[in-house]
Amino acid sequence: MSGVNIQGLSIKFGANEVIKGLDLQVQEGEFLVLLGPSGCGKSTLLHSIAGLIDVSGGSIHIGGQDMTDAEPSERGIGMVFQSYALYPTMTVEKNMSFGLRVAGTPKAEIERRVNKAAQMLQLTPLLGRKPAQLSGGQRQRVAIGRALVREAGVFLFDEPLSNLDAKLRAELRRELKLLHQTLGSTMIYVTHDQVEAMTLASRIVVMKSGVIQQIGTPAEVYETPANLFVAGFLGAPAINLVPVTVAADGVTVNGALSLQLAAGRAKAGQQLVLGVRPEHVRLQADGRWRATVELVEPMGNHQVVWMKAGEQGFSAVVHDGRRITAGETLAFDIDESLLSVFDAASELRLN
Amino acid sequence: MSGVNIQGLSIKFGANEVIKGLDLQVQEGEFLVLLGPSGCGKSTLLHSIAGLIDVSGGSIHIGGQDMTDAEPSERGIGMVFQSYALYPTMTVEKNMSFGLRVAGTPKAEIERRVNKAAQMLQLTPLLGRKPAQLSGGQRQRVAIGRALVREAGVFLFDEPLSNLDAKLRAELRRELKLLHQTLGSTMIYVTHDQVEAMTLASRIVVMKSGVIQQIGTPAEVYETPANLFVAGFLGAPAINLVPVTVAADGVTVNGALSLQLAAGRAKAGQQLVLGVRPEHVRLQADGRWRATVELVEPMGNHQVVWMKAGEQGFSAVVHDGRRITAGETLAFDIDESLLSVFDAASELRLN
Amino acid sequence: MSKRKSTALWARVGVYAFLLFAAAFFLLPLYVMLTTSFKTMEEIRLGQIFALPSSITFDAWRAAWSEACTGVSCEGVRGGFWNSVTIAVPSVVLPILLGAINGYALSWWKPKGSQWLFGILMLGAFIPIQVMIYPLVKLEAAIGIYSSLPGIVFVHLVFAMPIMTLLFRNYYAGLPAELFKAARVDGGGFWRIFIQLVLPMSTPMLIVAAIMQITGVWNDYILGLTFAGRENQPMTVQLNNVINTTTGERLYNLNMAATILTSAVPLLVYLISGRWFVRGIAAGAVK
Amino acid sequence: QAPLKAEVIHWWTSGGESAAAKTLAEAYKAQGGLWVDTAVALGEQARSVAINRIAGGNPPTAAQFNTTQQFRDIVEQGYLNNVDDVAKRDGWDKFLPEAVLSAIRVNGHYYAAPVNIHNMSWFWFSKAAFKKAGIAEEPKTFDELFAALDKLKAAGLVPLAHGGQPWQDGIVFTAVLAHYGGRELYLKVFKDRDPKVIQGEAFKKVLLAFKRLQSYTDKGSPGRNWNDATAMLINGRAGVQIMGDWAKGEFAQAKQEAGKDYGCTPGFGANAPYIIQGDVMVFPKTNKPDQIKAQQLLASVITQPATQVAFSIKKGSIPIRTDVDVSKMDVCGQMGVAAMKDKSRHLANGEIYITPDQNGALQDVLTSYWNRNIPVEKVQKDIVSALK
Amino acid sequence: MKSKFFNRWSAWGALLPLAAIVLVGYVGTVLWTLRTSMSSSRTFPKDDFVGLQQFERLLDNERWQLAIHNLAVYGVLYILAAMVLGFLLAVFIDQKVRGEGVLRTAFLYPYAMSFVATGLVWQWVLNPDSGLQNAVQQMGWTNFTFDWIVDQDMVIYTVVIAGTWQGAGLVMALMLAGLRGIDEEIWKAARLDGIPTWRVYLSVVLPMMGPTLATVFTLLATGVVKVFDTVVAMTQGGPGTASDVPAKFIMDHLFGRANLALASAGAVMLLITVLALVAPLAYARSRKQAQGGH
Ligand SMILES: Nc1ncnc2c1ncn2[C@@H]1O[C@H](COP(=O)(O)OP(=O)(O)OP(=O)(O)O)[C@@H](O)[C@H]1O
Ligand SMILES: Nc1ncnc2c1ncn2[C@@H]1O[C@H](COP(=O)(O)OP(=O)(O)OP(=O)(O)O)[C@@H](O)[C@H]1O
Ligand SMILES: [Mg+2]
Ligand SMILES: [Mg+2]
Repeated sequence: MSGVNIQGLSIKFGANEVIKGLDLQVQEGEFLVLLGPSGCGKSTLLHSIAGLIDVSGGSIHIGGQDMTDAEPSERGIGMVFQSYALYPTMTVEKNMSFGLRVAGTPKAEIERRVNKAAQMLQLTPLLGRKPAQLSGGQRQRVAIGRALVREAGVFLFDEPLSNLDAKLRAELRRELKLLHQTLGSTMIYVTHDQVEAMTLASRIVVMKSGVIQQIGTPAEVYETPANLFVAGFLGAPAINLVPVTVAADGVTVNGALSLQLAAGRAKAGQQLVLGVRPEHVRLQADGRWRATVELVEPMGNHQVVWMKAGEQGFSAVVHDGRRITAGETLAFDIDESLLSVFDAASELRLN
Repeated sequence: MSGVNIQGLSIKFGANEVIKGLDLQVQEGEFLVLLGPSGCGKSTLLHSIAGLIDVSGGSIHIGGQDMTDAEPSERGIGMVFQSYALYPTMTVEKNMSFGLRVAGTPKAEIERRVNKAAQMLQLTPLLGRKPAQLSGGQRQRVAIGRALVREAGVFLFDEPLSNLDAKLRAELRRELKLLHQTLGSTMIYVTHDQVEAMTLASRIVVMKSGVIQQIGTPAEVYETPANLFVAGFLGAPAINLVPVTVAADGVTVNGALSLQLAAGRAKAGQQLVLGVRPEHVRLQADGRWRATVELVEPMGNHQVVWMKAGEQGFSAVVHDGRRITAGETLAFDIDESLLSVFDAASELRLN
Repeated sequence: MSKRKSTALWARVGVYAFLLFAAAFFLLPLYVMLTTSFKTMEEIRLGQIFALPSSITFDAWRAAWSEACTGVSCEGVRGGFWNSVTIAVPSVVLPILLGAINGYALSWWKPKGSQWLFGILMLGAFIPIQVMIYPLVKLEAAIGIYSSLPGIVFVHLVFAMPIMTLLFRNYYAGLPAELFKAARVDGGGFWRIFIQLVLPMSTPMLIVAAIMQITGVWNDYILGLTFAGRENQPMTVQLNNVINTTTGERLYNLNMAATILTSAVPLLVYLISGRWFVRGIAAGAVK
Repeated sequence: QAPLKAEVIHWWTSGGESAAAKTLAEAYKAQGGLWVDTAVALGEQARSVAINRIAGGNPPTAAQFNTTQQFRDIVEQGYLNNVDDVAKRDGWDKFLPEAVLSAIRVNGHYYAAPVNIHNMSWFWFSKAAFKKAGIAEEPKTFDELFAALDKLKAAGLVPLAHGGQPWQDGIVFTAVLAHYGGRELYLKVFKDRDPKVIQGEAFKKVLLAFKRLQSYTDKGSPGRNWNDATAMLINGRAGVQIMGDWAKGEFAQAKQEAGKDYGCTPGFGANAPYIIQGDVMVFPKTNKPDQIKAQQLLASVITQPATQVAFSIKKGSIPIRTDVDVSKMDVCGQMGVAAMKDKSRHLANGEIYITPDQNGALQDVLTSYWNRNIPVEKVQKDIVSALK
Repeated sequence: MKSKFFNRWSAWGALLPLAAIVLVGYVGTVLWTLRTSMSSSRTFPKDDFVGLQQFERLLDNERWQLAIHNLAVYGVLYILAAMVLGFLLAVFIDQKVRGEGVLRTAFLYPYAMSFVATGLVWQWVLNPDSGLQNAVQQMGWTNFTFDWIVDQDMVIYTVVIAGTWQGAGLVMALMLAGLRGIDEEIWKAARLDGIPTWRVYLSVVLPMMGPTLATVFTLLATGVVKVFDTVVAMTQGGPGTASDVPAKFIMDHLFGRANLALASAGAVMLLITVLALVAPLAYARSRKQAQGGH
């Protein structure tokens, strides 16, 4: 009923084409997370799904119906704006209930929904305040509340938790997941928080400059990034990228590593880039290579070790509590089966 | 020269006391991170340091001078507002340079600083745009840029990176750290991102409802939280809290654990709460206890395992790639030396 | 510190000095009007306009309110008071409401071609209204509302339209567009958004519009005279009869008293409206 | 039987004027009518309201008007009822001066009922000021007037109290033209609008005399209201004012008495022309018999002798008919009635011969000339083109 | 989809009364005026056609030329003065001063009063004999002169003074409403940037009040073109015709001089002048908007 089907969508601001012929199918009940660098067009995409900006080309179907030109309110969506866009003259309670009142929902039902959302968002004591009297995080929660009470078929969330503390964010993340399960609505969710992306998404869409780079489950996107951009974009600390050249036999590289590349995918002399996640760099005494520690970042439950092997700098994540100091030389190894291999020219994944 | 010394600060909005008799010394050149739940008064504190809200009581010294009543511009401060507060009619470039132009900084110098900041914040192609034509993250970066060009003695950052993607955030984090080292200015930084807090802070201040809960280095705060609130607030997934009763001898608890508590800190029958970080729960075959797995969350480079031992639910972080499935029963152990022990009544740390 | 305090003090003194100076400039004519209204004609003939009255007499006020003759009737400006109220209420409410609706439709919905409508309307604002009186008389006579309450209200509506529309259109154009977006997602149709969201945010402009419209309608007499019909003559007709004589004797004290009395209603509105001039209506709305 | 209701639009709005209007209303009431009053200040305004209401199909029963060319315009448009029946019945021909009759007659029909006669070019003298300046007698000729003005000036007084507004400048001009230029020249200029005469020497002298009067005004004159000028006479600061007969109202207000505190004359010498201007009442077209009856009754009432005297005493004007009892009128009023009795002195106000438009253009030229230094020859040329 | 249609329709429906008013009230009367200006109508409109005769007469008329010239002088000075003074008043009142309500009313009250009477007071105050000049001279400064109102060349400036006195309060109210709509955080940002308050008003607040300024400007401009009461009440267009303005010229001919055609021609000329001034501006604006500016 409320899947979203986008075909050939193009959006321009003046001469600047921000979304470029984008195709995207969102299944009903799916939790889709949009990821991408700042300014890549995520908010623009959400706004166009909501019908808040005119599209320059393409079509948007919601629940099987062509909604390209439909009114925002017709589309059965709830939305959290990145900039909140709260109604300044209304109290928190009025802000949340406005849409329902407009739709003529019975009073008791409005009250029930508003109270439920307020409770979940810990806004109950603030229901009588105006937006100007709220902290940043509180405003953001009101914006979430305003969307939630609509119990719509499609929810569009634009970085809804960005201004909340980690604890509250974790709680709300769980609540949203629960809500998604009970309501069964479709969610399209923009976030920069990879934990959110990983825990919430049934699928992740990675965008860059208005073009989709990869669509897949969190594990797929993280473990088998489709190109260099996706590989580099996901994961903190970032994936280690090592430029190499294929040896004559086509499967060993620089003499030291041998890779399982599908036959014919690489030829001798080709420039490749290897992607190694920091957590796949294992500091072990019998490692095949050695490197010098440059910097150690303690992160509470793990440490990030920045090292250099020859010219190549890279990072590793260490989970045991052992003391590592800068300047030390350590042996390390990597698991070839977990490597990502990219063509240096096309930047596409090869394995 | 530009340390910040706050004494007995109290701030009220009407009858609502948001900051309650707060004392805080920030050393010159320190990088202080403010942490606390949404609405606890972080922004209010920053605003009061900047002189943007009138204090109800107490004093604020900056660089040794009483600045309680001084004009914001006299305090030598650069600030990033949580709500950005960009000048809507000015271009990005004008937004950043306005303060300098008014101060009569030479043109060449203005240009140098703006270009430097724009480069660092990847805003160079956007210098001619107005705020309304920017994405959320781009606006936030302009707000940072506007503060940075001031090269002030004290920088106040209110969640400056919250709307940026992880990659950019990591880059900027590094840039800010660098900047802090080169400028030597004092930084007071509000964030909800614990990675930011851990990597940037020379000290962390944890607040709750306008009252400081603990001040310390990141490791101190994380490893030896001063009370239950701080313990629960930091760390994701959150610390596991286990309520226990002290046995007759005063050092073993519930017969199974023995703890090193300073003599006289706990007496028989006292209610305690034990705090165990998820990463200190070790799933090992020879563990002393067993638990049933309820949920497994894959997080890319680690998994979070939610388990239940008897009535007590808790989580563990697992770094090796082994497959764990819900319903499985596992043995686990914990390292008593890494435990935090709190009094259940006062919620204060005992060990 | 103390230097700062003292500059702040001087700034404060400057602010008050400016305001007081300005107030003196603005109040000078009122002072002359007031003192004149308390003088006798003998004293006024001496030509000492700044002098305080040698003895205060309320005769002029009494006469202006209830005794002054204009033509055969001698009831001062009091006579048309209720007529003025009857005309003013619909002639203030309707144009403001319509202006707000127009402004809202023009600035937020922008239906195709509406900018032309607005353009012509604004051009119309530059025609001296007296030129339009005759055709409007003909028009109203044709549709049968000439010389009646609806007739005068309609004329006020026509003449108020450009300014009222402009006022609201530009005000709404300055509100954050994000609010409109949010409201549309919330399912507000044209009217819902207007009534529940836009109107409450318009308080300052509603006040300004009310000030303008009340003043305009209340002080109008040429339109009232021409369009309202005999039964509905506003009190300004009497006022103008009192003060606008050329060839009869002129009683300045009465003129002044009558003018002040007639302005009482708009003045009261000004005073009361003050508390709606609050700060930061749109603040905190969007990030 | 219900009284005959008559709604009357008029511009008698000041205290004295409305008292005068009330005498009309009462006389009308006494004879079975009911006066419904619509007073509108300013002649222009009242006329335009009347015209608009006529055009809008909601005309008043009667409206005050001036017998200018505009009056002829609305007659031509067929917007007025005539009152020939009343005129015949009451015998207007017999007791109304021809000057009045010709003003209200268009194509042989009477389209208005005359109300009163105004002379807008009286000379007023302040006895106090004259005494201060050592002037024993009020001037009897125009040259004496100049002499008196010179003496006043020498005494440090304001010789001529004048309000520098175009219509007041016009009044002064009319007075100079009629009394300095003389009756012949007056008619040649207004009635014949003869360019040769206007550009001739005689008229030039008139213009120069007019301009000379300007030199006797004070610096504060521009923009001043006529009554403020009269006040200067009342408190002895100025000696002479040229103004219509309504100025008496101001003197009366200040409790000054004609002949005792101030002097007046409608012209110099026994044969001086008497400039006639009158208010009339017109009767917009209507078919309602009641209204027509009301109109006719009103026309009749207005012209009756008792009404006439009562009205003019209050108004400061003089009656349209001379067969009335003048004993209750003041010295100036009696002077006026006396002048009216001599038909040879009658001189119609210039406006009756020219269109309002021409009159306005003439006023523009005169007012410029009064206020600026413009060569008199140019003024003569401008007047020619204004009256074209 | 139905609802999008419905909302479009609603917007148009809501504009219908306006459209009717524009069509009948404005387009209709403008056409009527245009037609009349080409006739020889006097007291009543006539159906004849005399071409551009009235316009020729108008352009020949020295008084009309002077009136246009005065309008230009008055327009520029009055709009400038009212906007500057109104803005200053709004700004100063905005400084959290005591007695804000009283001050606001003091600045606004002239707007409420019939100018027929207040114009008289101004005439007195400015008159050298009775007014300020006299008062100051009596206080001992015998050399003080302030006699603009009786001076051919200066009289138009006195009209500017009185006009500003009457209109600045309304400008203040409008500006105040605009000022108070500005987000507090912007102020905070500017204070931190160390921008002097006056500079914030000038460089930040004023540009943000663009629409308000446009409103004020248009309001004043329409007032300028129609200025009538002020002149009549204060100077009657004098001394001579020195302070004449087109509206007075038109009104004189409309009523007193019963020359409907010439008055209509005057109104048409005024409108054409306005159009000539406004059209390029409007065109530039619509161009800019079409290019995606804000
Ligand atoms: N103008 C105001 N009037 C009344 N209460 C206010 C006002 N501004 C803030 N508050 C309240 O003060 C408290 C502290 O607000 P503050 O903005 O400092 O929170 P914060 O710690 O920055 O929160 P966040 O992380 O959500 O931004 C909040 O509970 C907020 O509701
Ligand atoms: N009104 C506008 N005019 C011109 N360009 C615009 C406008 N709005 C957005 N853009 C540009 O379009 C691009 C996409 O913006 P969008 O807001 O969709 O980014 P985003 O992916 O949401 O980024 P962020 O994560 O920073 O919020 C950005 O480069 C932005 O500068
Ligand atoms: Mg965005
Ligand atoms: Mg905050």
